Amino acid sequence: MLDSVIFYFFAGIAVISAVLMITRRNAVHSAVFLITTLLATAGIFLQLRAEFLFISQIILYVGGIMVLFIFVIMLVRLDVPLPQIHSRTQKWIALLVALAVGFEAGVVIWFARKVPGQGLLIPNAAPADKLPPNTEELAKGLFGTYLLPFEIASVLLLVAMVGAVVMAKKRTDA
Amino acid sequence: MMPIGHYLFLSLALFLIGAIGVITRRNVLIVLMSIELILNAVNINLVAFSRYFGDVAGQVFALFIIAAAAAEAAVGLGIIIAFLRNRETVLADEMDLLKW
Amino acid sequence: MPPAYIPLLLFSLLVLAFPVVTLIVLKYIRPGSRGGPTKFQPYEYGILPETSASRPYSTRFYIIAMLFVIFNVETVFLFPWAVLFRSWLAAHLAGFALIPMFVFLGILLVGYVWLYKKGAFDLASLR
Amino acid sequence: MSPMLHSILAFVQAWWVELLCALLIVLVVPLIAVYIALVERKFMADVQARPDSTRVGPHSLLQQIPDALKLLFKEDLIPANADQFIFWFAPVLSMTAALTSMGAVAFGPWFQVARDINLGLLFAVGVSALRPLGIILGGWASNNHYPIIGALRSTAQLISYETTAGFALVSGFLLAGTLNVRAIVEIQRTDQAWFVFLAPVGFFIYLIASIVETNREPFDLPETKSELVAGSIAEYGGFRWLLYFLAEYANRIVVASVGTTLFLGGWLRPFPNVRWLIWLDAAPTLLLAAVGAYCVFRAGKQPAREQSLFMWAVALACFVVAAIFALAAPFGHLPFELMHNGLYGAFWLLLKVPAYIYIFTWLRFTLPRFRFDQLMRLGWHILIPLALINVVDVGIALALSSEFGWNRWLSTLITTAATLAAGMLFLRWNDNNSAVAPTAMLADSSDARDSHAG
Repeated sequence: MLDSVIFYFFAGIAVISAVLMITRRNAVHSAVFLITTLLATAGIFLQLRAEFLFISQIILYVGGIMVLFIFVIMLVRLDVPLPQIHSRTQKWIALLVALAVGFEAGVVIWFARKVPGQGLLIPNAAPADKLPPNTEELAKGLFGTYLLPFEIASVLLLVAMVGAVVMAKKRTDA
Repeated sequence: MMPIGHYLFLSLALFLIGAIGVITRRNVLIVLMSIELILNAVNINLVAFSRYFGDVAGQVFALFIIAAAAAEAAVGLGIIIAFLRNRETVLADEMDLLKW
Repeated sequence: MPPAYIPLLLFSLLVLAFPVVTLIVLKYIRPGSRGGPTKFQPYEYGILPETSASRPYSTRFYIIAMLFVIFNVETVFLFPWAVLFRSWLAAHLAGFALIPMFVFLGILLVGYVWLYKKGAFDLASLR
Repeated sequence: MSPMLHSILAFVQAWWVELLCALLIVLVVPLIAVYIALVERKFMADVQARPDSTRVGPHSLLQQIPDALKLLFKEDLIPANADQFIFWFAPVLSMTAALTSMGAVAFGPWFQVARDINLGLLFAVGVSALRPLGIILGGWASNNHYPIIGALRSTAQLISYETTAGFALVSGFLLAGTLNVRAIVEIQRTDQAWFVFLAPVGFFIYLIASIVETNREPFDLPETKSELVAGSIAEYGGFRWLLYFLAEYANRIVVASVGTTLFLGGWLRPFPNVRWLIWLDAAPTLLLAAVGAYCVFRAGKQPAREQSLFMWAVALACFVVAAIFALAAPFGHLPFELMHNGLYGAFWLLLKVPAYIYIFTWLRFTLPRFRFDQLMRLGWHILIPLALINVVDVGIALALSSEFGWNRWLSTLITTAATLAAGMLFLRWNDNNSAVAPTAMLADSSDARDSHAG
C-alpha cells in the first residue's frame, strides 16, 4: 500500500517532468525538468532498495552531469529559445513511431503478466528491521564477478577524459 | 508487493518520451538530454529486475551505465563545444558537413 | 522503500514545504511594491548594462566541469571498495583488496599525468 | 478508514523519535544559523578591535530577530529580465538540499532523522552534491554579468573541491569499513583512536576542502564583495536571500558534522578508552555548573537591576539543567534515557562542531584571499593527487598492520611520511610549472569568442 503510493508519487513526477523537459523551448528549463526526473528516478531506485544506486544517481547524474549540461548551456548562449522544427510531419512521424513501439512493448508486458505461474510480482521484503547493507552487496558484485568490467570502466573514463579535453581545447596552440 | 509490470511501464514511458525528444527536438543539447533520459529508463529496468531476481548484477550494471553516461556527456558536450567554435550553431539540422 | 528512509522522505518533503509555503504566504501578507521600472533593472554598480548578460563565457569552466564529472565517477567507484576493505583484510585477502584498485587508479593516473602535461589543469593556459 | 488510521498510528509509534528530530531540525536550524552569524559578527568586532552593536537586548543578543523579520517582509524583487521560474526555483533547491543532507547527520546517539539507513554519511555527502546546482541556476536566472561570473566561479570551485573532499572521505571510510554513522563512531571507540590520528593527511585535506565548499575566506571567491558585488546572489533580496543564507550556514553545519563524525570521533569524549579521564564524562554537568557559578559571580556587578535579574535567571536555569543531568545519569528510564542519550550524549559533538566552525571564522580574519587560479591550482595540482595517494597509503597501512602484524602506529607513521613526501614533491613541481601569467585569470571572459561578443 505505502510502497505503491510512494511508487506512483515518484513515477508521476518522473513522467510529468520528462514530458515538460522535451517540450520546453528554453534549454535551461529543460535541464531543470530533467533534474526533477532524475531525482524522481533516484527515488524509484530507493524504493527498489538500491540504496547505493540512489546516491550515485544523485552524485553523478544530478550533481555531475547536469551541472556539466548547465555549464555548456551558459557558456554557449543556448538559453535563447530556438525555433522548433519547421516541418510538422517529422513530429507526427515521431509520435506515431513512438506510439507504435510503446503499444507493442506495452502489449508484451501486459500479456507477460497473464502468463500463469509467472506473477511477476516483486518479492515482498523480509520484514526484518535491518536490511542487508546494499553498498557492501554491490561492492561484492563489483569486485567479484564483475571485476573485469570495472577495470574496463577505468579505461572508458581515461578515453573520455582525453577525448573531451582534446575536443574542448582550442586548436590554436595544439 | 508491486508487480514488476509497473516498473516496466514507467521505464517504457520514460524511454518513449526520450525517443520522441531525440527525434523532434532541434537543439542538440536537448537531444543529448533526451539520450540521458533513455539511459535512465534502462537503469530503472535493470534495477527492477535486480530486485525481482534478488541478484545484485543489475545494480552493478546500472552503475556502469551511469559511468558510461558520464563519459558520453563529457565527450558529447566537448564535441558540441568544438562544433560551436567552427560553425556557430547548435541546431541539429544545420550540422550537415557530411551531407552530400 | 526501506522503512528507515520513510522518515527521511517525510523530512525532505517538510524541508521542501518550508520555503515554498513561506514564499507563498509572504506574498499575500507583505506590503505592496512601490517604485518605477528603474527598480527592476539589473544591479551592476549603478551603471546601466550595455550588453545582454547571456553572452558566451569562457570554455575554461567547461573543462573543469568535465574533469569533475570524470573524477566524480572515480570517487563513486571508490566508496564501495573502501567499505569492503576491512572485511577483505579480515579474511587475509590484502592482495585482492589492493591490486584491483591499484590497477584502476593506475589507469586513471595515466590520464591525470597526460592532462597535467597538456596543461588542462592550468586554467590560464587554456586559451 | 480505520485500518489506515491504525497503520498511521503504528508508523508514528515506530518512528516518533525520527519525526521529532525532523521537526526540530526544521524549526531550530534557522535560529542556530542566525546566531552563528551573530557570533561571527562579535568575533569580527573583537578581531578588528572595535565594539559591536549593543542596542537590542543584552550584548545585542536579540538583534538577529528583527533583522530576520525585516528580511521576511522586505519587498520581493524580481529583476525585469530575470527568468521568473528559475529565479524562484534556485533558492528553494539550495535550501532543500542543505537541510535534507542534515537529515543523515547524527547529532548524538539519539538525535538523527535517518537512523537506520545503510547509506549513513554518504547520504549527507551525496545530497550536498546538489549545492552547485542551486548556485549556478540562481546566477543564471539573475541574467546579470556579476551573478553569472560569480556563479561560474563558485560552481567551478565547489565541484573541484567536492572531488577532493570525496577522496579524503574515502580514506576515512577505509578505516571505518562502514557507512553507517553510529557504526563509524562505535568503531572509533573500539579501535581506540579517532581517525584523525590514523589518517591525518586525509583530515587535513577534508578541512581545506570543507572551507572551500562553504565559500569561506580565504576561499570566498564566489562572493568577493570587492570584485563581484555579492557573487551569484547579488540580485536576490529579502526572503530569497535569506534562503541562500540559511542554506550556506546549514552547509557549514553539515560539513563540520561530517568531518567531526568521520575524523574527530563524533560524540565520543577525548580518549574514550583512557581510564583516568573518565571524569570527562561528567563534563556537561560540570560545565553547566561552572557557567551558572560565573553568572552568579557576574550578577552582582551588572549596572542595571534587570540585567542582574537576567543573570540570576540564567544561573538558575543552568543549575536546574545540571541537577537534572546529575540525577539522570544513574537512571535508565525512558524520559531520562532520552535526556541522557539525547542531550548528554550529544555534548561532545555539540562542542566539536562549533569548534570546527570556529576554525573557519578564525581563518577568515587571519588569511588574505586566494586568487582564483591559485585556488584551482591548489585543488587540481596538489590536493587531488595528494588525496589519491593518501587513500592508497591508508589502505597500505591497514594492510601492513593486519597482514604482516606490524604495529598500527608504526605503519601509519611510515605511510603518512610517504604521503607528506609526495605532497612536498607536488609542491615543488607546481612551483616550477606555475609561471603562468595571472592576468589571464583576472578577466573572467577571456575567450576568443569575446572578440566578436563584446
